[in-house]
Amino acid sequence: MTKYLFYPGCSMQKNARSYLDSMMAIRPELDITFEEVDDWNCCGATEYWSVHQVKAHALIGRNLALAEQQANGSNTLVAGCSACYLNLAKTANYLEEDLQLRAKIDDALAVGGLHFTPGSLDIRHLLDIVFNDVGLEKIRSKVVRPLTGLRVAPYYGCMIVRPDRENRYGNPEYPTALDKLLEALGATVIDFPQKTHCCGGHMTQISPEVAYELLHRLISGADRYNADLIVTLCPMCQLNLDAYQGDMNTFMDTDYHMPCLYFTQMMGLAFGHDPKELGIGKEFVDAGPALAKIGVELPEAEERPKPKPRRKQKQEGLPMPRMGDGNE
Amino acid sequence: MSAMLNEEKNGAPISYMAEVSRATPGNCRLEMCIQCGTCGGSCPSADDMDHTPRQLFAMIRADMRDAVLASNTPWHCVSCYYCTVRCPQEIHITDIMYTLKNMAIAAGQYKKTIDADFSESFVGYVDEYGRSFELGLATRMYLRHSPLSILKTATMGFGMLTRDRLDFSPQRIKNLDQLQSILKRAGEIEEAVR
Amino acid sequence: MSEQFEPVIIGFTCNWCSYRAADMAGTARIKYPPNIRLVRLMCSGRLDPTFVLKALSEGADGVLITGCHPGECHYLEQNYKALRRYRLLLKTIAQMGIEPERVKLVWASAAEGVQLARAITTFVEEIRALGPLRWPLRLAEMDIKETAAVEEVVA
Amino acid sequence: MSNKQNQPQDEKERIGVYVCHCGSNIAGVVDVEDVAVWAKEELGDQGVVVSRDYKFMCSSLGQEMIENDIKEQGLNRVVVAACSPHLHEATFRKACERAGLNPYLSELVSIREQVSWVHTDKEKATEKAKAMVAGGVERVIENEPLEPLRVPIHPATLVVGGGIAGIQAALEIADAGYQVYMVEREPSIGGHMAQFDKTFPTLDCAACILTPKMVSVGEHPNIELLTWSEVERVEGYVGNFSVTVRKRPRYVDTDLCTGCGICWEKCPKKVIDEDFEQGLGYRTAVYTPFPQAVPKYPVIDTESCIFFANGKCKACEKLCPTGAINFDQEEEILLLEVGNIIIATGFDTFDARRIPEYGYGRLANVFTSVEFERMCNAAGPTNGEVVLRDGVTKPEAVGIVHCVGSRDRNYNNYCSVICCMSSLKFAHLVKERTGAEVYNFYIDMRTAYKDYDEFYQRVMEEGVLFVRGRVAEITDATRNPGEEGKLVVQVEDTLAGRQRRIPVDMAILSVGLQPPSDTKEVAQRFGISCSASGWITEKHPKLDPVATMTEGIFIAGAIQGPKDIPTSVAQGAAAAARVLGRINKGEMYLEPIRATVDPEKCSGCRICNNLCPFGAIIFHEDLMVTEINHALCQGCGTCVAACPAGAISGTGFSNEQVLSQIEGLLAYSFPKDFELVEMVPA
Repeated sequence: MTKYLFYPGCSMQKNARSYLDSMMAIRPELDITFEEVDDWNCCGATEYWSVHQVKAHALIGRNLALAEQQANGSNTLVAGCSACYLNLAKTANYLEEDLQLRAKIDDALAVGGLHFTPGSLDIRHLLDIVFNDVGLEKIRSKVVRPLTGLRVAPYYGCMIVRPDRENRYGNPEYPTALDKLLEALGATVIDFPQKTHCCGGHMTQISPEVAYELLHRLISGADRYNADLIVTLCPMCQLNLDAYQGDMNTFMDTDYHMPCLYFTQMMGLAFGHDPKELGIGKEFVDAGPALAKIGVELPEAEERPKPKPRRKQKQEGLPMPRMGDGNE
Repeated sequence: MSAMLNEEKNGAPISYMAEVSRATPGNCRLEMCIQCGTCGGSCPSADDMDHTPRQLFAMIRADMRDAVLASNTPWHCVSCYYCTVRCPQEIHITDIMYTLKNMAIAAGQYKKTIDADFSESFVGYVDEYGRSFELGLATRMYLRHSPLSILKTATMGFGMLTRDRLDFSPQRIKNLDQLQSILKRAGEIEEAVR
Repeated sequence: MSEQFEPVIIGFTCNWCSYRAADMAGTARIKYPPNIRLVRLMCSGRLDPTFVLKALSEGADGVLITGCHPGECHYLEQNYKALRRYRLLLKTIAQMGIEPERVKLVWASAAEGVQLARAITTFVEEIRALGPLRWPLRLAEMDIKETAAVEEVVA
Repeated sequence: MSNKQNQPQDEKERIGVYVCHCGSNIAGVVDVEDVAVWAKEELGDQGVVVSRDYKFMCSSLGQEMIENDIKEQGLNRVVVAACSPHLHEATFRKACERAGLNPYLSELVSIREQVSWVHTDKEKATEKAKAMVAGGVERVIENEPLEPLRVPIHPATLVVGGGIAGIQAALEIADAGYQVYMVEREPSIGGHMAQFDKTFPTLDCAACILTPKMVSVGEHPNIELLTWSEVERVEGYVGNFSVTVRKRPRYVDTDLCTGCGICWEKCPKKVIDEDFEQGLGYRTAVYTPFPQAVPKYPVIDTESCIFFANGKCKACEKLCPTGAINFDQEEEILLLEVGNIIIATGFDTFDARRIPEYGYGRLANVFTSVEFERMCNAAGPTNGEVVLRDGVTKPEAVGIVHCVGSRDRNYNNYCSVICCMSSLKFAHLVKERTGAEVYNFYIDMRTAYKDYDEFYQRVMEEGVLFVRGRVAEITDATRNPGEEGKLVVQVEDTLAGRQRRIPVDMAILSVGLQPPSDTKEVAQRFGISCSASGWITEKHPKLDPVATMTEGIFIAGAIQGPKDIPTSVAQGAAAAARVLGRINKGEMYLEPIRATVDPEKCSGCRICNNLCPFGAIIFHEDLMVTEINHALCQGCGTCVAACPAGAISGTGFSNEQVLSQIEGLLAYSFPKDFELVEMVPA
């Protein structure tokens, strides 16, 4: 039973509650526990940087200091939200490399009777824990309801892989951790070209038409590869893809029904958990039809147009380059 | 960074580039730009920007301070960090965009726009409660900036509420005084630099 | 004469890299303070620690050791040996009551005239900040103390 | 004050000091007259009897001045304060020699490079010049009369690498009538040039100009060609290196083989040719990389050969008309004696898989520049047809991406020099063979060489389109019907200041050049060094680009840094000329800077024993003393510095010389400290 410090972040409290619930639900199978950082505050998302950068670092610094205090045994701080993860990691990183900044933040935190020692915490994203610490072998062994026949688009978004200073995902352009995880769950994983493209972030709030364009790229991309649903690991991405898909359709004059679930929910389903327990059903875009393919019954699931046959890629002709480790 | 220090030594006035460079935490390497356009090519919202990031850096070098602060480019940055990881000169482009937003706000530019207002309101809630408050934020945005789409928002907000994905009232952290005192001090330090 | 303290510094250079870097700095007319006097060795590996102690005891305020970048040694790997000796040397002089900052090791390839000039300039400033070493005087004083002590014992 | 034991007996020093004005180069900043006068007055006790300043010491008049003084005033030591020893040390040593004084009893003090050119304050500069002269005087007193080391030059030469640079070098030397050994790792010589189709800017066919040279290497009586072989070990020093070469078994008896080709026509095992054909084509298990290979003999690749896998087949053996196939062949170890070595091991290309946003390996129709070279080559996998990966479709739009892996701190932080021109060449070839729309995506267009920019102009006239911007990504993620089924090149057109998405059928990545992956080990093996970017370091970047810091080891071609064919050929010839000079002379002189152990003083502690990378230090178990082999010693002095007993002395840089120089440099620097010392009652 491995224990991790956990930073939920504002989103997972409410709009991404199902992410939190599903994560909690699968703890036993993964054989891990989480200890929430006591009295944590907002990480400032992308907004706080925009207004005051030093204050933003102080804001995050408080969370780091609190976590450090609480770190007995485990000094690994886990975040499920990509923005939270990036912000925590970014500040920890800059405090290590920029001594002037460190002095400023030490000063500020001291006023609150706090101190953070750069390097004292290992800040990681939930996917990193699941993929690298728990490992695929263990996950495979827990699968009771394989996601066989389900075509999923693995979607990483931005802030988990960029900037990846510790180089945890090998390569910020074409990560494969989530792909491999979903394969381990039995799903058919499409080679999703937009897997690390942007969901529009806060643009859905301040200039929707920009966001709709970005969302359209993702959803149409997933649809072109006949994905049944998009699997994500970030509350902001899920919110944009799910809650704004309707507005996007209206704006773009399209008619997509591309459900978007969290990877923890997919794991929960594969582990045989009840959809409700995993917070499934809170989506704007009904995941029912997709999940029906793996025999998961949701209330009021409607029919969905049969996916078109996927166009084949010619295999004869000149041989393709050997990939070797190039893609690792 | 080093370029900046030299100028300080000779007591020459700090160039605008050095100013931006200094205001950005870490070594942002702004002075290393070779104008290759990898940033502008990678940017998902480049189409909506007045200037590509590359152009903005050229303008910074040319000391076109006002034009830079007036540009909407930083405000269309979605913080996807594509430019930062792809830049062949390892320039911290996303961070520089944040710096430019800080400067624009400090200079009173962009006060009226939704972009800056959204950020500032968000920060306002965080300063006030220690947590973000989506419902409050969303409502405020639409009331202030697009009253016409208030209905659509309402339905969306309603959807969120029915799905139990939205709080009616903001969450408050316990030790709010501590956070606020820390932020107050940090704010003073930040001012002192300017 | 300016009021500010003008340190005198001995610089040891490698015939294949840093000495050529110094030549290059000259050819390119890159300026650096005149406080340093260079000694040419065939390799930083030739640097006998006593050379450094000699320099300090003859009144130098600082010593700058320069050699090829790791992996670029003309004699394959001797600069690593210089590096090891340098680390030991720092300990030794610290024990002798000399600030370790007064002895510094920098790498400069034959092409790095600019870098060498910059390193020299920085080092001169660092030593200026540390102030005069006056080791000859310190040594002399030590002598008196010792003789005094001896005399006491004798008495 | 200074230790006199080493100086010639029965004479006290009579030192001459000569301060050079170098026109105004020195005199402009240093008060040379003052320095000269001061040296006479202050350094009289050290034995300075003559001290003069003169406009140009290196002029014949200046040199005669020194010679006369040596003769008339009986000088036995000379100090010249002028420029860097790397420029005129030899000049003044010769002058001394002419006057009958041992050349090593002179010192050259660099008050130009180290004083007048780098300082501005006249007073301080003059003070420093004086200190340096004092240092020189103190040092010269400790100098010993020496004889230069004389080494004979073995007339044979080793050329490592059979690319165009190595070929050129080998032919120059062999044609001059001297023995050359050429070692090549691949089954054939020819290098990268053999893979190319056309060569810029003249567009003549690479094979047409290369193969004649390859053939003459193959049949040259003075060239012993060792392909499928690698250099294992190098011992010795300039003039007589002994080199160990490992010759891998071909499993083909080259005395019997006629190169008829039946074996590779009949071989049942086909594999993808990852090397010569860059994975685009196939070869058999027994093969020659290409038809014009030199030598013509094939090799059997044990990796893919059926017989080596399961002991069956032997089709080649059965069918060979001359019975040349020999599966029992074993590797040979050869020992070569050579006087000089030329390293021409060339380059590798950047692995495009490292930039996933360009999709190489994932997107079928993204090709590398070398793949494209093979595709264009009439003897290549598509017989010169420019087609998509499906092997049939001609592209209607092609994007050529410059600077792939070059000028990028994430990969190689230097310009690969050739890519702009080869990309222009590709543009021309695509136009010529498909008439497709061609886009060149570049950061800066670098066409700086004879007829290169003209070629750029020509390609523009041919209607090729140019977009100034580094490509951000190549993707199959299309956004509109216009992009359907195409590759989209996303880039900022930096001249238009707008992001553009350009649909193409084929993308060509102009991958940069980088040092072969094992260059560090190769450098170690030959006792030379690599720069930070991994290329081998030349002796002088401008004045000695084909020599290395190690005597007798020369470099030519891309291994010194990215370069094109003309420059590689020029360097091959240049390196050959340097070697031929040595060979003709038959012997050369080396600085007598060597370490010597005084067996009396040596305590046998063996501290020095593992310090020498050249294996010059031998320990005599019987006598329990260490000895240094002067033939192997390179004179770095590391052992001298290490010896706790002071038993090792280094000629030219002895402890006495260095310590005295330090004394001199400091003695006149600061009266303040002397006062301080004097304040202390003795």
